[in-house]
Amino acid sequence: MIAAEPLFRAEGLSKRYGGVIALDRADLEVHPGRIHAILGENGAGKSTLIKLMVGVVAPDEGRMTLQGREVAFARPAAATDAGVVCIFQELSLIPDLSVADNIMISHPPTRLGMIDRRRQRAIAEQALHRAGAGDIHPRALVKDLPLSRRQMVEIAKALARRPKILILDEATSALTASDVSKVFEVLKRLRTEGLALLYISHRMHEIAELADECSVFRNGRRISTFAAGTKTDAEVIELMIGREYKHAFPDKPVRKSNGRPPALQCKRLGWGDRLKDISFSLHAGEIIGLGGLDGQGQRELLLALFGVLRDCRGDILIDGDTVKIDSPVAAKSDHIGLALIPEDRKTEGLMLPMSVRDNLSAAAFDRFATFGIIDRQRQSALIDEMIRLIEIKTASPDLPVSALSGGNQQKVVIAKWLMNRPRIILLNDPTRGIDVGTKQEIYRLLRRLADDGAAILLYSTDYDELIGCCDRVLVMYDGAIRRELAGAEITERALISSALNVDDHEPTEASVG
Amino acid sequence: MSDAMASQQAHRGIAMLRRIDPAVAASFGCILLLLLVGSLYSRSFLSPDYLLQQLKVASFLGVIATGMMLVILLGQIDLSVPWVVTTGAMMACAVASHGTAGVILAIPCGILCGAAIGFLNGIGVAYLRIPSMIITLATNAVAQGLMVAYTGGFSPQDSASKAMRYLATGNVVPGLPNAVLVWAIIGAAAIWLLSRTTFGRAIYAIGNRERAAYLSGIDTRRVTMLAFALSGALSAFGGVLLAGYASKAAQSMGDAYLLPSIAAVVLGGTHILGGRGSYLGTVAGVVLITLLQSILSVMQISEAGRQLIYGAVIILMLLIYGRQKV
Amino acid sequence: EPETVKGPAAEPECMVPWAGDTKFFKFPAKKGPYRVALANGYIANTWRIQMIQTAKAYAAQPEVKAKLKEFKVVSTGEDVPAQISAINNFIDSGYDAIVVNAQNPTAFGPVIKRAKQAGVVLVAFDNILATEDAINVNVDQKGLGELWAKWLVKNVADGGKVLEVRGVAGTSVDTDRHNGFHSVLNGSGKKWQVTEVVGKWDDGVAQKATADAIATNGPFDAISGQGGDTGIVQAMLDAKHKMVPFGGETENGFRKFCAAKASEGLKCSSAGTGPAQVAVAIKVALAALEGKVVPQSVKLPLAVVEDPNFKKDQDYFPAQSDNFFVGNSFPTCGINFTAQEIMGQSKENQ
Amino acid sequence: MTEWRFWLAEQRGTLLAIGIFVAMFLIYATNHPAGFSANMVQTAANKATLLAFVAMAQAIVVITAGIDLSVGMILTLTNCLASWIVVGTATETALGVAGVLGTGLVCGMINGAIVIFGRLQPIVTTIATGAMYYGIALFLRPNPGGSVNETLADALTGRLFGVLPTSLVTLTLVALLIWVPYSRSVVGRAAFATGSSEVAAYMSGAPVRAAKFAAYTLAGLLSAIGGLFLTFFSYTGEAAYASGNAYTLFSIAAVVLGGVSLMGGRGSAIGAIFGALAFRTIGDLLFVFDFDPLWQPLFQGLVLMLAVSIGAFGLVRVRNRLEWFG
Ligand SMILES: Nc1ncnc2c1ncn2[C@@H]1O[C@H](COP(=O)(O)OP(=O)(O)OP(=O)(O)O)[C@@H](O)[C@H]1O
Ligand SMILES: Nc1ncnc2c1ncn2[C@@H]1O[C@H](COP(=O)(O)OP(=O)(O)OP(=O)(O)O)[C@@H](O)[C@H]1O
Ligand SMILES: [Mg+2]
Ligand SMILES: [Mg+2]
Repeated sequence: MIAAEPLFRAEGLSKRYGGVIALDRADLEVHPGRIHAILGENGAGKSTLIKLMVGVVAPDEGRMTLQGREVAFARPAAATDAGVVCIFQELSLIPDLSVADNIMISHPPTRLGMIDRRRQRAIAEQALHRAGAGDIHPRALVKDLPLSRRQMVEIAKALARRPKILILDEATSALTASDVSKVFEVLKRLRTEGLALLYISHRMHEIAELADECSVFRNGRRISTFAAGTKTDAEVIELMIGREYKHAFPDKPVRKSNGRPPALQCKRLGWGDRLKDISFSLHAGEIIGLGGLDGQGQRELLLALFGVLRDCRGDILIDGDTVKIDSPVAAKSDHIGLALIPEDRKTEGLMLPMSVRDNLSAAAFDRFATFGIIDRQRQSALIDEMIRLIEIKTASPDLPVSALSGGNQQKVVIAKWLMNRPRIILLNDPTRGIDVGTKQEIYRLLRRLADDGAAILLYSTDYDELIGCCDRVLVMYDGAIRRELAGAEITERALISSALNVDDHEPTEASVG
Repeated sequence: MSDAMASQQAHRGIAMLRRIDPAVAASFGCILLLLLVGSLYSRSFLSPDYLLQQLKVASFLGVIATGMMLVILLGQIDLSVPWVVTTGAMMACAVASHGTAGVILAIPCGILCGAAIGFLNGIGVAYLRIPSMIITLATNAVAQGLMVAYTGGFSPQDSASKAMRYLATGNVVPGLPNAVLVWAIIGAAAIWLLSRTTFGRAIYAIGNRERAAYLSGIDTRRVTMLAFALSGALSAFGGVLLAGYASKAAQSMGDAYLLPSIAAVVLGGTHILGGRGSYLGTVAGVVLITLLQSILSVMQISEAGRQLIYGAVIILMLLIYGRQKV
Repeated sequence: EPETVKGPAAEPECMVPWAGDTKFFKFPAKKGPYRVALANGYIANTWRIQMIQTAKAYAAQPEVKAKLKEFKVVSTGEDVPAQISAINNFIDSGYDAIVVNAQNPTAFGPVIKRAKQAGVVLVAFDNILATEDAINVNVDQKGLGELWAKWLVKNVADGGKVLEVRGVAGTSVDTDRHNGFHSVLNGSGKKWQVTEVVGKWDDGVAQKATADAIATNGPFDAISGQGGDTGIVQAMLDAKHKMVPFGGETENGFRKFCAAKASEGLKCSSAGTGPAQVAVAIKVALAALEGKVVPQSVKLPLAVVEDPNFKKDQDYFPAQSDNFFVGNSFPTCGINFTAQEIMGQSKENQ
Repeated sequence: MTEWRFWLAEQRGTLLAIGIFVAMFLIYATNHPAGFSANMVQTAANKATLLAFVAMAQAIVVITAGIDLSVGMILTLTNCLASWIVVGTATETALGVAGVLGTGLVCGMINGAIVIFGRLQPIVTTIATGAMYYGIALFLRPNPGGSVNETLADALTGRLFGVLPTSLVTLTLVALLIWVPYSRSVVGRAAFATGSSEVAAYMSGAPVRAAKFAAYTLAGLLSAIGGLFLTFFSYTGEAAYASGNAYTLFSIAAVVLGGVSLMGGRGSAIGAIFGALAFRTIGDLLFVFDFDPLWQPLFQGLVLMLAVSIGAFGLVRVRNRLEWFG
């Protein structure tokens, strides 16, 4: 459909990992001045394609051309030099360096062989502004920034490299709506400047807003490429998952009060100045959402409940009894029964090099060990059951989790806690970077768990999720619960306005994609 | 149904394959190679007597390296080995001089002293979050200080008891030195501990990513502390065995065990940053180091040459099989 | 600045000059009591601990104590610069004499210069200083090697296989003893086949090395060990090696074996100079301060006991630790510590 | 205002090291019998400079999340070499110095090459190369001895203008000429990046290999400067195994006291220098306090323990337990 010579072309790219075919003779054309979206289920091979493109891994077969010349980048640095820049799904920022250092890591301005920090800082500031993240201090250490800010730094870093082709592999997955809109403006501007953009995301509405053309991948192959807007969401999703697509969210049952005390209740919970007088109750069978802009204390609230934070004020009641939770060990004990699905699966949820078996066991030793001695049979039985139940795609439970795709890794994190049969489940953005199909499975799973009597507290950066999944939503702002929404009150408009701490009846200026 | 069966079998197959670590296999290969090269120099390197004696000597290092391995699996290191070994030996001998009760309590007391120092290391690492490399260095200095003061101040009794001697040099099973038996038992216990207990799995989990382990509700601090205590206890037990072997305890008897124990663990394929490694590998590493030292020791070359060859051979062996994956 | 004078020394029986051409010093007499320091290096082995115990015991003897205003001991560990700095500090702090067990014989040039300028008496012992500007209380290390070799030559009829267990490589003591040992063997006219292993003067290391040597190169017809000799005999026993003539150091444990196993063929020459030589060094330092004539290089007698003369509770002490170094008496200097004195002295102190 | 806070956060480790050192040195100086004199400062400076060079070497490697257990042996090797070749006329001496520094450089390059291209774990690699370097040192100096150009030696261990210890001046110069440019160069920053997260650094296109190679090479060079200084200080060469090992272990202690993170990515060689000065002062404290000689090692151990535990006090302020895991 586009006549002009493509800027970049890949032909017959394949990549095998042991028995797994990650990419199977895939091809792709990228044109300047266009945004090309790539869609596909978890494990479809999207990230693998990108890694081949920028030389992180070498293809088993196939060839790539850039501006008509054949290329094979040996290292990411070589790709960067040639103008192919990627923001990887796994962030590639260096935690102990400053934001400015990170942005200019590969080509800093130098004077007399030393880095010219003054100029570096100026360039970095400029790049941050271009990425719409002027609020980030260039001297701040990356490790001190929340995840959403880090992703903005990634984007600034990519921009500072003056790319010809910019690849974003789920670069917006941790961003809040307002950040996303800023990033989109930047991307659109880059498009007019003639850049070629490859955009990978699981968020359909982002793609609808942004893309000029879309390619759908399935099982390592490119299934279809079409101009954006020529297919409905449902059609696209069916292409992705290869079967018929049903309604995204399970029905919410009408919950009847049974007069029992709430499974979890907070009374005036506080922590430093990050959490202020949080009070709410969560009943068995209920799913409560936590909303609000990122970084308003949601993460801290979950951590406080899970016993990670010290010196918390206020009370936490489980089944009506005040309890003291001072560690995850206490939190998961039988009489409390908490579970926390953490935010960052790579560093907090998983031991990446260890097997699926070990990861699934880590939180639930008590279920198959007596006096600390593991009953192998019981362990295997439980694990096999859980892998079936959650439908984790792995050749064997003895494979390292690092070999699973992002979505399946996330399933392992959830399954790990389900192994322990928790009664109260705290989830910190569990569907980040997860494809629609898997998301649906997770939604159904959450509802099923709730129906079976679990109490669920779900933080999500995705408003659709809050609307579709939750019985009630607590919107947080600046460490406090700004508003509680229930039932039909949970609308995008209500969520956004309370997140921005403005009155519901005034129009909001935040545009959501 | 049959599908499930087949997949189960496939799982087992993969599990088995994964258990035979190529690094472990290669390190056992290197042992054979070393013996062959040695036999070119003298046939006696292949004699059962010599090999058994090497196993006996290796068992001291083996016991100590077992503790070191636990700690390395955590991603930590224990530099207090030298003086914990000495403390174990000297305290056992000291207690042994106090009548019958002393003789009975000698070995447990020695081990307990080591465990106490290890415990201190563990508290420092786990609860005070001091890097293990430095806190163990400090406790090593303190243990040395205690032993020097003790030797100078209390006219120590440093002869090993009969039991200690028997444990290190006797034969319960004819032909097999007790020390080797002790190592075999400790080794079996270590394998069991590492693979079949929650404690062992927790060690691997912490070594891979402590933060994730903590958030999984593993009491990472207690596990770390216990691992260090165990390391201390095993070092001290190594000291007790050594004292039995030499029939006495002496000040600097632990000096020769620090670097070899680290080298043995790493030669055995355990990752120095923690989380990966098998005990069988450590066994191979210990035997390798012991054999290498022994063969070099009797070859009539200058000490300078010995050191050169020792270093070069370790590097060569690691290059053969110890390379990290990229 | 001492003046170089003619001998003999003030106490000629004790302060025997090293050689015929050894200089004699006469320092300007200072008024007592004196501030004396002992700059030790490594401390964490039995020999050094015993040495420090002896130094303390000697300094506490009434007639010595009367001459001392202060006696300070500092152990600086293995590295030479720390010991050099300690001596510098002692000089700067105005000590009258410094006794040193040097970590390295050649490294102290600059310090010796400074001590000389400051008029501080510097006395080295055990590991001495390669200089003519400081006083050395000298053990004849080469002579020790020679003595052991002579013993083996005498006791093994027509040569054979010898196991030589050496000390710490790279040190002068090890090399001197080794050279002395070999020069005598080579000159003996008998055929010797020497197997060398490194024992590092440590029982454990020596025991292992010996065990290996016996298993691969044994059996041996004679053995010599620079240290760790208890371990060496232990390894022989463990390997059921026949008892053979042995030239070794003065560890109590070794001498116990020598006495017990002599009938089985363990014919020993046990020689060395125990840690008590520190007392001689202090004595020489005090003499120099008092303005008495002292040799620049004092030759210490070797404490030699040879088979069949091992006497209980005189040459060895069954009740004492194996690690205890015997040979603590220098009768010509009036220094005669018994084991009980050295080990017991501190008990009252604690 | 915020700029100032960022600067403070960056320099916290170094400032703490300076604080510890100043406090200790004040205790030492005020109790010194000779008082705060030029002699006393010179003595302390000469002794500490040596360790400071080795600590700088260690710090540069530790920043890349590696470790170099061969620094002490490179020091020993270059000391032995210098005692042969840094003699004679000015030209000969200059060539000798160049030769010694070049040797250190090559040793470091060997370490770097093995770690990078052999993909071996630094800990055991440098244990092995350390043995080899010691072997060579022993070849060079089977006995202590040799000599050095005494004019140069005296100049570099003496005083400038009668007050300023030349060794401190040299140390400052080396820090300014090596560390400052290095830490601000692209490669230096890549070294920090590598230590902080090697994968991220690689993905970001930072020159990871060059950074590691440069770090080990510089470590070799700095150790060689240490070895050279040892020669100037002692006028001789000696292949002393125990002392080489001691320097290696001390360098780790100094680096930690100097606020360099053993996990890599954080710290500075300046901090390590002050860590070394502080560590050396621990030894000096013996001199001014009247301890029974046999209790001195214990005292030293306890002070070291205390010093390394100071960092743990920050733990009280940590209110998010996840921060334990860095
Ligand atoms: N290093 C590896 N070792 C083994 N298998 C791998 C490895 N990396 C990827 N795979 C496999 O390759 C397949 C494709 O993975 P890829 O990461 O490209 O998926 P993706 O489309 O990016 O999925 P997601 O949306 O979850 O990120 C998956 O089945 C995955 O398990
Ligand atoms: N690590 C850093 N990251 C980002 N900006 C930095 C960093 N270090 C310095 N800067 C900024 O770069 C500018 C000039 O740096 P310069 O090299 O002069 O540092 P400096 O002010 O001397 O700092 P220092 O004394 O800490 O080295 C300053 O505006 C400073 O804020
Ligand atoms: Mg992906
Ligand atoms: Mg994904």
